[in-house]
Amino acid sequence: MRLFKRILIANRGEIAVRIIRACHELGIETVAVYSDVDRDSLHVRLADEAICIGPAELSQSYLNIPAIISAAEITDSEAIHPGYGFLAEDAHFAEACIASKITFIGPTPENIRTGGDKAKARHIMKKKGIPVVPGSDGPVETEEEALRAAKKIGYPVILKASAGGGGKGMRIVNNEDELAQQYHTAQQEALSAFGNAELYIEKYLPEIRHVEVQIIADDSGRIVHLGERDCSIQRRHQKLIEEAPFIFSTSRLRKRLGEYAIKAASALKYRNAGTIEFIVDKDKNIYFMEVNTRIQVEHPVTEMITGIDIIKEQIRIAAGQPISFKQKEVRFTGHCIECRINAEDPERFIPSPGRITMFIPPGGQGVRVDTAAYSGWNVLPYYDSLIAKLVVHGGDREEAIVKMRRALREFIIEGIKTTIPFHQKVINHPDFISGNFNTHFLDNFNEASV
Amino acid sequence: MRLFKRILIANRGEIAVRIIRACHELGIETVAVYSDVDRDSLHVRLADEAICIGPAELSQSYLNIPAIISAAEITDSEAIHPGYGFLAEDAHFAEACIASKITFIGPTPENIRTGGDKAKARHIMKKKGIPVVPGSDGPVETEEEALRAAKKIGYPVILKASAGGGGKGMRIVNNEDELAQQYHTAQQEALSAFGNAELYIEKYLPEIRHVEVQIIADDSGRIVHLGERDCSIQRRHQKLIEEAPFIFSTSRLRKRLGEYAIKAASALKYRNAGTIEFIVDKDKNIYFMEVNTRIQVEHPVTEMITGIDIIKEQIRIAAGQPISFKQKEVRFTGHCIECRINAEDPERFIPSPGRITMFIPPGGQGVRVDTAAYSGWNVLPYYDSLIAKLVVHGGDREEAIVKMRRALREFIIEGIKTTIPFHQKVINHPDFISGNFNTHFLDNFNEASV
Amino acid sequence: MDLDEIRHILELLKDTDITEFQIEREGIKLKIKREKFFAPLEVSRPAQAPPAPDRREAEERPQEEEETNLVTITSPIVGVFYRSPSPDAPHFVEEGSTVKKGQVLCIVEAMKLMNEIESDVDGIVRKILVENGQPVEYGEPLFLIEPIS
Amino acid sequence: MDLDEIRHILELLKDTDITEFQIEREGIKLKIKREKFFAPLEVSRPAQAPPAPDRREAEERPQEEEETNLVTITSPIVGVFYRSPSPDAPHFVEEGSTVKKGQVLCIVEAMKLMNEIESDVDGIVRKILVENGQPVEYGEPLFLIEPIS
Repeated sequence: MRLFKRILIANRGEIAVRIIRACHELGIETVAVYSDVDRDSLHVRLADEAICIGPAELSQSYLNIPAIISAAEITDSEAIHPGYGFLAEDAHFAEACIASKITFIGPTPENIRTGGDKAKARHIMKKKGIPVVPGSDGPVETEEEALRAAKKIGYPVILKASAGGGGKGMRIVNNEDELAQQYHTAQQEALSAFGNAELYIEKYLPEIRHVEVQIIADDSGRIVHLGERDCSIQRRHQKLIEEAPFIFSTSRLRKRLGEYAIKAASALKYRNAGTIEFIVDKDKNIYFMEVNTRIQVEHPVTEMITGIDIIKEQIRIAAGQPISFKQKEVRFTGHCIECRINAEDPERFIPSPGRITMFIPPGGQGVRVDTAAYSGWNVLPYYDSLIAKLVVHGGDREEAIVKMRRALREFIIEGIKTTIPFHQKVINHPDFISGNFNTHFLDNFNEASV
Repeated sequence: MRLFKRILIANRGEIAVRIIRACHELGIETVAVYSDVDRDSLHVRLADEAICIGPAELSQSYLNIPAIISAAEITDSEAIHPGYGFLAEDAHFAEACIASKITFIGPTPENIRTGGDKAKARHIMKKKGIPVVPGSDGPVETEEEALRAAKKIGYPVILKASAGGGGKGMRIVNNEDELAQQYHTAQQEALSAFGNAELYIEKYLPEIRHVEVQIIADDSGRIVHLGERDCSIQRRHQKLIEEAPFIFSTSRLRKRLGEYAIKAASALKYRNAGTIEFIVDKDKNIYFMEVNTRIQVEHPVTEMITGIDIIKEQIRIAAGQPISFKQKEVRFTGHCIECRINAEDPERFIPSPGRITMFIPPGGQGVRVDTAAYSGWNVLPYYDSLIAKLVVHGGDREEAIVKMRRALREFIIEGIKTTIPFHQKVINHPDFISGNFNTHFLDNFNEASV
Repeated sequence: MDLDEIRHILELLKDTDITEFQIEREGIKLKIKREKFFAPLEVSRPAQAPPAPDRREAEERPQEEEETNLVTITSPIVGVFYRSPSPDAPHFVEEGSTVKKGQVLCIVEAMKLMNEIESDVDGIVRKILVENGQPVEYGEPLFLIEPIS
Repeated sequence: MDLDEIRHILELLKDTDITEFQIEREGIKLKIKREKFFAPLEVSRPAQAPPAPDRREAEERPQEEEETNLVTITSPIVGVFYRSPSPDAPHFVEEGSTVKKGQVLCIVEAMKLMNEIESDVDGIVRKILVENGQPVEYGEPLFLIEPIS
């Protein structure tokens, strides 16, 4: 099965540059798309061809399905890679590609739909014997139903918006009184944030790690996993630091994570690359959380410890080729940490767009910087504040931390504020160094460590 | 044995930056030295402290031994790393350090002296049973002596200046008549180039590869080797591309190279890191050529396939610590290629100093860029034209070539001319791709390939 | 001009990107220069990949002529430019045609949909910048029209 | 034209791409230049490692005062600055001392060698910029001397 001659990349920033690199190494031509304010962006420059698809507003450019399909058509692109964010998890877009006879490099529209419907995904996993966090089976329609469900699950429980994400509409409640108090507020918040008041209830697990498993599946139904990533360093449910492997894993835990991930992918008839997210509690219990039907920001962490190029696998699989390696050939070497460097105030995380007057990335052995930034580039206020992923690989976690410390110190970005000082604080924090943290690590971090 | 608190780096450019990285990862403070035109150089910025040691002229700054020792003294530096070039192979400098009770991070003064005296090194190796290129035992004083020696060795032979290097004073002669013709011209050339008319004679081997072995030795006399590098892509004896491993090696050849290298280092009572250079002819015969008593430009090639940080080992050994690994723990993974990017016209190799208006290095998995350049940096006409070492690592040589091709294409350097287009031609040349080349590969390269 | 005044001028210049400042007054001449290491940000396109050169050229052409008060009609969408509603039909307009505001000038086809592009002004079509059947990107100039008022 | 007016002109120029600006009026001549689309590279030192701040400061001080025609004596070598030939001996010079061209001002010790630093001019020592026993780098200002002609 031959590979594509030309691929259109329906994204911008570091992930567009990352995909261009994979294409060029595979001998595939690339077409960049860009909004008219993005003319000087690096992905426009590095691609073989670039098409302006609309003005700055997302809905008229990077989320403009007809414009993107049309750009693919006029450039004779055979396939589209959506990157992450934007249209990556829009089943309509995947379908529009298929309808226009353009290969969508990613999972099937059905995979994307199931991944987006958390209750459905949870239901499927439960049926397959994969543990899920105890909770209501689907939405709780009334306060009475909520109280019944919570009693059955056992307090503390957490109220979540069915349509939600990013922490909005979430409420932790410790007893019946609190539930009665919070139910309507949470409903109201869900309605105003997502246009949908529907809530469901889950057992609240206080000290958890967020651990995800990278999987890859091809058209023949073969599924492999590339081990886990620990993504517990989060701020308001936004991952900021990821690492692999999960240091508190045991060979038994790792085996179970891999088995569950493959079972989950199999149950979903999954195609291409994806991530199965789990919660691991302090007693090493595993609970399925959700499926991410896209390439993830943190995929380089897995690439660095396995030597496998996940984007290249995505492209080959989309072209109908089998996975290029076998499960038993996957080797994990050393330890890898990724820091997401954002154009944000490092104390309050307020975006800091503007002209980067000087950008000198760190280098040397075991340091990988995925970025679209350069000296003189203007960080635009319209888009994501992620400007660089700093990824380091060491023989063990200690060496990776030393390398990250050195690389953060060496990284020169002037003209805007970045989260580099924040990352320096985390990387030097005794709890981070010992690995003794959970998803609440950052809750009071800036206040406590100042 | 504790490491140093503070190290002075008696160099500039990418190697100074490289050494600063190693120091910072070891938790050692760094002192940069610089000439007054080098104030804006990256090594000055990345070091913990920086001392201006003189004006632009080499003799008054980077070759100014009293200024450098004095800078070490006033900054309480416990050790000096000389990098490569400059004072790295100056036995007087190593002695001056020792006399001032500053640790010289490198071989002993005696090692440096022997390395610099090619006839002596050759003599030692012959005694130890390491094959050397057949030749006169020491200098040939008269034309008659030269004719006698050549007859014994067998034509073609090569006349070389005893004090020489860089191809000057070299003459290939095919018979007695040519020898009689060329002897005095070569003498004259040697005299004017090196102030020393002394010549010696060696068998001329036409189709050879230049293969060198990295060795590391500690104070206890333990010696390990880190495998070989193929440095056959040279222009006028200047290496431009290096790779590892040597693709036409066999396990038998590799074993012999390693054994000879360790035997050579042992015979020299070698300390710290060094390189034993060999010639490998088309029949896989090995001949000792010379010893390089310094860290070499191309050391990252070995680091990428072994995962060992050679500069860190140098520092540890200089502090009296043992080598941090055993010979049998050294693992070679994949294939690595390095291209030296120079600020030179890519056709005629004329230096192209000036302001770099835009510098965007390539990135992604398996790409390492060792550089001190950045957007806005002025490449000074006083110093070396090497501005970046682009080093790539792939699962095999084919993957490494693909990665190098992608990385060269992606590398953006504006404002000056660079040798990137030259490297692109080499990397796409059928003979380079097949590995079918020798040290003469570039002799008529630009003309032939245009 | 005294020291205080000079100090104030230096203050003013501090956070600017001005490299030379000169003032002459009352027989006093003040000249201030500085060298900053500057990196131009204007990036040229890579030699190996000039993105769609024909389209770029077309884009730049009208700018030269803006002086002469021509109105540029640009493509509001990515697609393929057609001068007539169907292959056999006559062109909507020719160079020299007089057009009314709102009159259809061409079609840009995107995803099988025919999008009619109308004139923004009453005027005369002075230049048609794109060939029939040629792909166009967002914002790409299609027509130069000389307004009639 | 007063400072306020200059300030306004600078304000006006700020977000433009103008590279040269010149105005002549009522015997006043103002000229401003800058380089286009530039990003200043003037690099600040990393926060965690300010290299030898005392020495840096010393270096910058004399520049402010250059206007007043002081001659700066700089160190020709790296070493340690001494104001007298031995710990017990009196200082070579003090602030206010009158010195002759060629007179020894101080010693800079490098590698156990005492290097005598001489005055370039006849003049009065106005400022001694370095403390006794302090390390100095190449080119570091040591003395400010007001020449006597």
